[in-house]
Amino acid sequence: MLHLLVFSVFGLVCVAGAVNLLVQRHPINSALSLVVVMGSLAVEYLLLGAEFVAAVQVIVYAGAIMVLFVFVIMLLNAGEEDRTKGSRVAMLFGIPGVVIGSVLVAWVLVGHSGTGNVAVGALPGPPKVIGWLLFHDFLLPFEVTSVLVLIAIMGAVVLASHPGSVQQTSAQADKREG
Amino acid sequence: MAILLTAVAYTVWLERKVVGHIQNRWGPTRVGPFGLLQPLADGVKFIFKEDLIPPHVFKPLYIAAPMIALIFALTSISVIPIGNWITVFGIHTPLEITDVNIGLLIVLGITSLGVYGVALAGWSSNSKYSLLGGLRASAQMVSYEISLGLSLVGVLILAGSFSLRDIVDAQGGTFWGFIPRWNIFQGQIVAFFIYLMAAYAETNRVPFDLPEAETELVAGYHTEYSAMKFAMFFMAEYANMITVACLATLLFLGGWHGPHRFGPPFVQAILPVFWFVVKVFAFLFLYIWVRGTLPRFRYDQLMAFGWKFLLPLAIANLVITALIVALRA
Amino acid sequence: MVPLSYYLVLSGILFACGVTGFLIKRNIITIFMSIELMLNGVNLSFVAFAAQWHALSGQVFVFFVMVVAAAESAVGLAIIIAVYRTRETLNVDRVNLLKL
Amino acid sequence: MTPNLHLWLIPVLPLVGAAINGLFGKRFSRQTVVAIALGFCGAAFVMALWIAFQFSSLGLPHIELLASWIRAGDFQVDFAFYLDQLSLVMLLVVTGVGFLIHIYSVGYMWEEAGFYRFFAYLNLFMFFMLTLVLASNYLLMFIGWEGVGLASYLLIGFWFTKDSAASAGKKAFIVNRIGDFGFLIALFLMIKHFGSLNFVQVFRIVFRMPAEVAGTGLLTSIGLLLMVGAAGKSAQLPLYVWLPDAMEGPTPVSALIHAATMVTAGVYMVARSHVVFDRAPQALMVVAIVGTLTALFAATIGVCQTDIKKVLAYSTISQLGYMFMACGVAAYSAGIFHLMTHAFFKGLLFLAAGSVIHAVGGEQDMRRMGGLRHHIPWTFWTMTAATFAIAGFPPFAGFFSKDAILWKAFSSEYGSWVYWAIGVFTAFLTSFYMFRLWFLTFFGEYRGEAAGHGDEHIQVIDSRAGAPAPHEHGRGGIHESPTVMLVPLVILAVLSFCGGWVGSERFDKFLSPALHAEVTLSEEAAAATSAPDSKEQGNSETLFTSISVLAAVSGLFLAWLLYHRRPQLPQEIAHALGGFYEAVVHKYYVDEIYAAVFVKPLIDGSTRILWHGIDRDVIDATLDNGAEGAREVSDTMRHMQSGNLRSYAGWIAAGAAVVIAYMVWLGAR
Repeated sequence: MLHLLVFSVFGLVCVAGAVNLLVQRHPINSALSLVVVMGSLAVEYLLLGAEFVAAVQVIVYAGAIMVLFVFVIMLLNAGEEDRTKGSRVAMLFGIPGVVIGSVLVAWVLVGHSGTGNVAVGALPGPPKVIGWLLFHDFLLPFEVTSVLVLIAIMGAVVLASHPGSVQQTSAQADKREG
Repeated sequence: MAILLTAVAYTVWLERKVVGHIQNRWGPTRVGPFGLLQPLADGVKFIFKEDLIPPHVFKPLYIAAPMIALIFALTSISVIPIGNWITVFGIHTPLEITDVNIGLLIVLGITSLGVYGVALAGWSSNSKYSLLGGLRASAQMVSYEISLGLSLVGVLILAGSFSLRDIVDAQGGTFWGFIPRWNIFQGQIVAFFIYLMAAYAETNRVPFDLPEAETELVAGYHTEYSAMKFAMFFMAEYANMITVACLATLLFLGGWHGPHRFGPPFVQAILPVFWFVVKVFAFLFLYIWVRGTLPRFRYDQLMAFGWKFLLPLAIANLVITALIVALRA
Repeated sequence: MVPLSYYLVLSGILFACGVTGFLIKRNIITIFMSIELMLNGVNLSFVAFAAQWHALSGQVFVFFVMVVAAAESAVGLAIIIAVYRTRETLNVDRVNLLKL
Repeated sequence: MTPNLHLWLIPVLPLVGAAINGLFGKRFSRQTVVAIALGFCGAAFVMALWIAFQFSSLGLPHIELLASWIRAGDFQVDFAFYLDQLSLVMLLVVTGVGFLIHIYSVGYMWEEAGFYRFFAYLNLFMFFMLTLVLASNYLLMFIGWEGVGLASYLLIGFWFTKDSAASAGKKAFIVNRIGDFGFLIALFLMIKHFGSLNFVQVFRIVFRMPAEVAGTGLLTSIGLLLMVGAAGKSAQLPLYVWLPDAMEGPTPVSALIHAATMVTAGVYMVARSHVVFDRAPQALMVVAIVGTLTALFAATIGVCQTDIKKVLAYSTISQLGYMFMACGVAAYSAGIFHLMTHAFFKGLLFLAAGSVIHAVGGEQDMRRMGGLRHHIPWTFWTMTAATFAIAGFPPFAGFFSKDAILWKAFSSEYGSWVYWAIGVFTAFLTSFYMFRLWFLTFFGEYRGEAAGHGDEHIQVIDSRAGAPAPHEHGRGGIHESPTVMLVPLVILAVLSFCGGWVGSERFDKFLSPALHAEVTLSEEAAAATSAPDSKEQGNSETLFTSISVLAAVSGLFLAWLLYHRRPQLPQEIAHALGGFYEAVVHKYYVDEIYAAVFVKPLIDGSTRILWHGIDRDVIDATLDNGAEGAREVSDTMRHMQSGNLRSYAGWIAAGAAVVIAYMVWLGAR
């Protein structure tokens, strides 16, 4: 029963974080709520026995990507998000639509795939196997992703470091260079 | 926890003494014999100081930031095994708080989270200096984290497992009698140096302590913090230092493996711990020593060094060790 | 023992939140975050199925998703910076002119 | 072997003349142009005469191969010339009369602009006519046929600045084309069934075929189609409308084309392919009927025409009707004989009319003439000779040839008394309107204004739509034409006087080798006519000739009575006849009917159906609508590209939802 308990706790934390992301006005808050979501997800992975994934999740996602986000938010010093009046239609259709949709999906999932139960740590653990898989069965995708990352890096560098393409206020200049 | 905190305090003391001596001045001497009580005094001072919060600061994060930093710093210690199995009063416990078979990963994860503390602090204190400081610190930490991680991989390849305990066990025994089979001697010297530098950068220490460089950015991200919050940052920093030191000893200096066993069984049990402490102390001393002597890196030099030199070196090292392991196996 | 469907429901919810965020939010960065959220939701389902069928390949997929997410966010953020530099704003509605 | 007569020289000479005049005429002076034109035409005439002298020594159908033209499998057509009695006669007529008209038109067209152009066209016309006459196969004949049509178009429309002349030329050409269409189909049938177009092969095949007495077989259809071609070219009943309008052209043109040569082509073609017609009695009967009806019909219209040239035009049509009637009753030789004599006196009539018009300064309306016999005596006497000839008074040529036709119409195996009766009545009408013309122009007092001094000319000319009509040199009042015009008139008068003496029998014998040599049937007919009832045929023949002479005299008397004694009588008759008279005056409204029946619907049909209906509504519509549709679709799509990121996001989400739904549906299925 411990698993169920832990699962539901962190599940709720996840959902709360996600909702918070939506509700929050200031991006920094939503960023942090996202970090919380990722943390709880890491725990979920642990529950599912995928330690390595959890660790990587934490390191890569929470550690690197979210830092990037926070970094950018800080860099751009984005202000509060101005609350615009949501259009009637969106409200009217949006919310009920989402609710119905999720309920439907949930019902379908719970109803149909109630088969497998997941044992904790049932996964053939050691990351060595994952490493093996990574470099044998999935070598090609691995290489492709590495190329992708390379491109991404180059893209990021070119885009971000393009100095003075546009006349900018002095304040930004020093801030950006910091 | 208690041990760690006192250790932190006395590292501070040690540092001030050593830096003082380096600059041929005495360290703190007045409070207690050889200034031993100085850290206590500082602690008290911090506690009693007025804890003011500057206006239109992003309140929630402003307060949370130091906490985050400290929390992550302390949790990373939990995974580090200090000693070998000891049987104390019949309890056969491994000398570590928890034994997780992906210890190293967890440590890495937590150190990467540590960045948040610094970043948020810088940003939430709503001043240009702190913002810049925070930006620089986080940028630095993020970029060096990679090389840190890569340098550790070398060791992993040798040990073959994430669990710190296994890594240390792998370093037992000696080469031809007298050279201990520490990773540092198993071809990991280069990795050790990379680790060393990355560690300094991670903890914003000396050569890389640009963020809190007094001269330029007025103590960087924790300029606006005072008293207790500042203390937290301070402690977080030193805690990180200790963690890193422990890691170094575990991974490179063979953990609790001493040259040879002597003394009675009781002493025998304590001996690994003793060795471990000695190594950690040595590493810390190295820290402080470097702090006292090396000049500070300019920011772009720092970043360039991090990306253009350290990272390729780490990758090269990784490749070489992989080759060695593959060839030997 | 936690039935698989719970995980799927959770990932479904996460995904839904991601989508709504993607649609509602004004700030580009927040939109980016909701994308990350969606990806995480997907990751969860990946791992859940991997666990159920004891196939490690599920996890490997998660790595690939992460790599892609990382690359995507790197480039995206760079773009955001460029956009900010030229448009002075992050509000999506005002960023609709191709030419300045 | 028969000596090589270089037949090809005859048509080529006028062609060379036409080429020189046509290409370099602009730079030559008028004298040189005349010299070239007359020289080449004269040379052709001399060649024809030279061949005529040798003719007796020649083998019968003398064929000269010049060059091979089409060689497609077994079908072969080549440039070859065919000379026999029939083509010799035609040759002489064409070159002779043609040459005289050349001389005449020198005087007539002297002041005209485009002098060289006129003579170039004339020579061109001669070339085509000669090729037509000398051709040894139908295709070469067809070339001549078309060429003659072209030349007539060019000549009729000589004063192309006058739109009436231009449209007349167009009308002539189009109507001819319709006729040629029939002719062409006949050619195709021949190619299909006989495999060749050469006269020799075709006649040999047809000769062996049985006569199609009952039903319309191949030969009848070919015959009928040839008849259509001939009707188009020789202005027979259905397709005669172009001839009266062709009077727009200069008078020598009318003389040459509408009297002597072109119109006779049809008769020549029917005579030439007599073998076909002999085997197709129905076709022959049709020819006869068409001939007689045309004769009668044209004669009635001719009676109340006021324009001198129009009267002559209708008389030509009716005389041609006679010729076709002759051919229709298988009396080809009579037809050709009449053709020859007709060429003489009709050519003379036209030229005389030309000199009359020339004299009165371009005036063509008979009502404005009168009493010209003192002013232009030469023209008067030559005109009188021609009028008596055409009317059919005994000593003149017309009597002999017309009488022969009438006799053959009655006596011939195919003929019947109906043809004879109509023929006689038409003869009466012919002499009536000819003498009416004669009295109106030459007797009574002068009704025209030209009597005064020159200014009327100008006024007259202006009245005629100000076009640069042939401004006769208005020196002084009515004057005799220059000698260069009178000489041909005199020659033609002599010919039309003694042309008939050849006599139909001798002419018949002369032509028989060409026309009857292989024809068994017509031989019996000839034999029958000449042999058994020669005695009884003798007195019945004299009876018939006396009747026709009586018709001619009564025609003269009536004309004298109406137009000379009591000039006001015609008006009363006109009122009495009322509606009928109106109809006749307006040429039975044939032109209007044609316009309404054929031209208008064609034009309307093409505009409404082809142009509006298909072109605009169908083709353009599809394209425009296509483009419109594309534009609309793209327009709606454009709104999607609003730049609003969140709408993009919305679209993406919607798309994803659709895909997911599809997947689920797929899965669930």
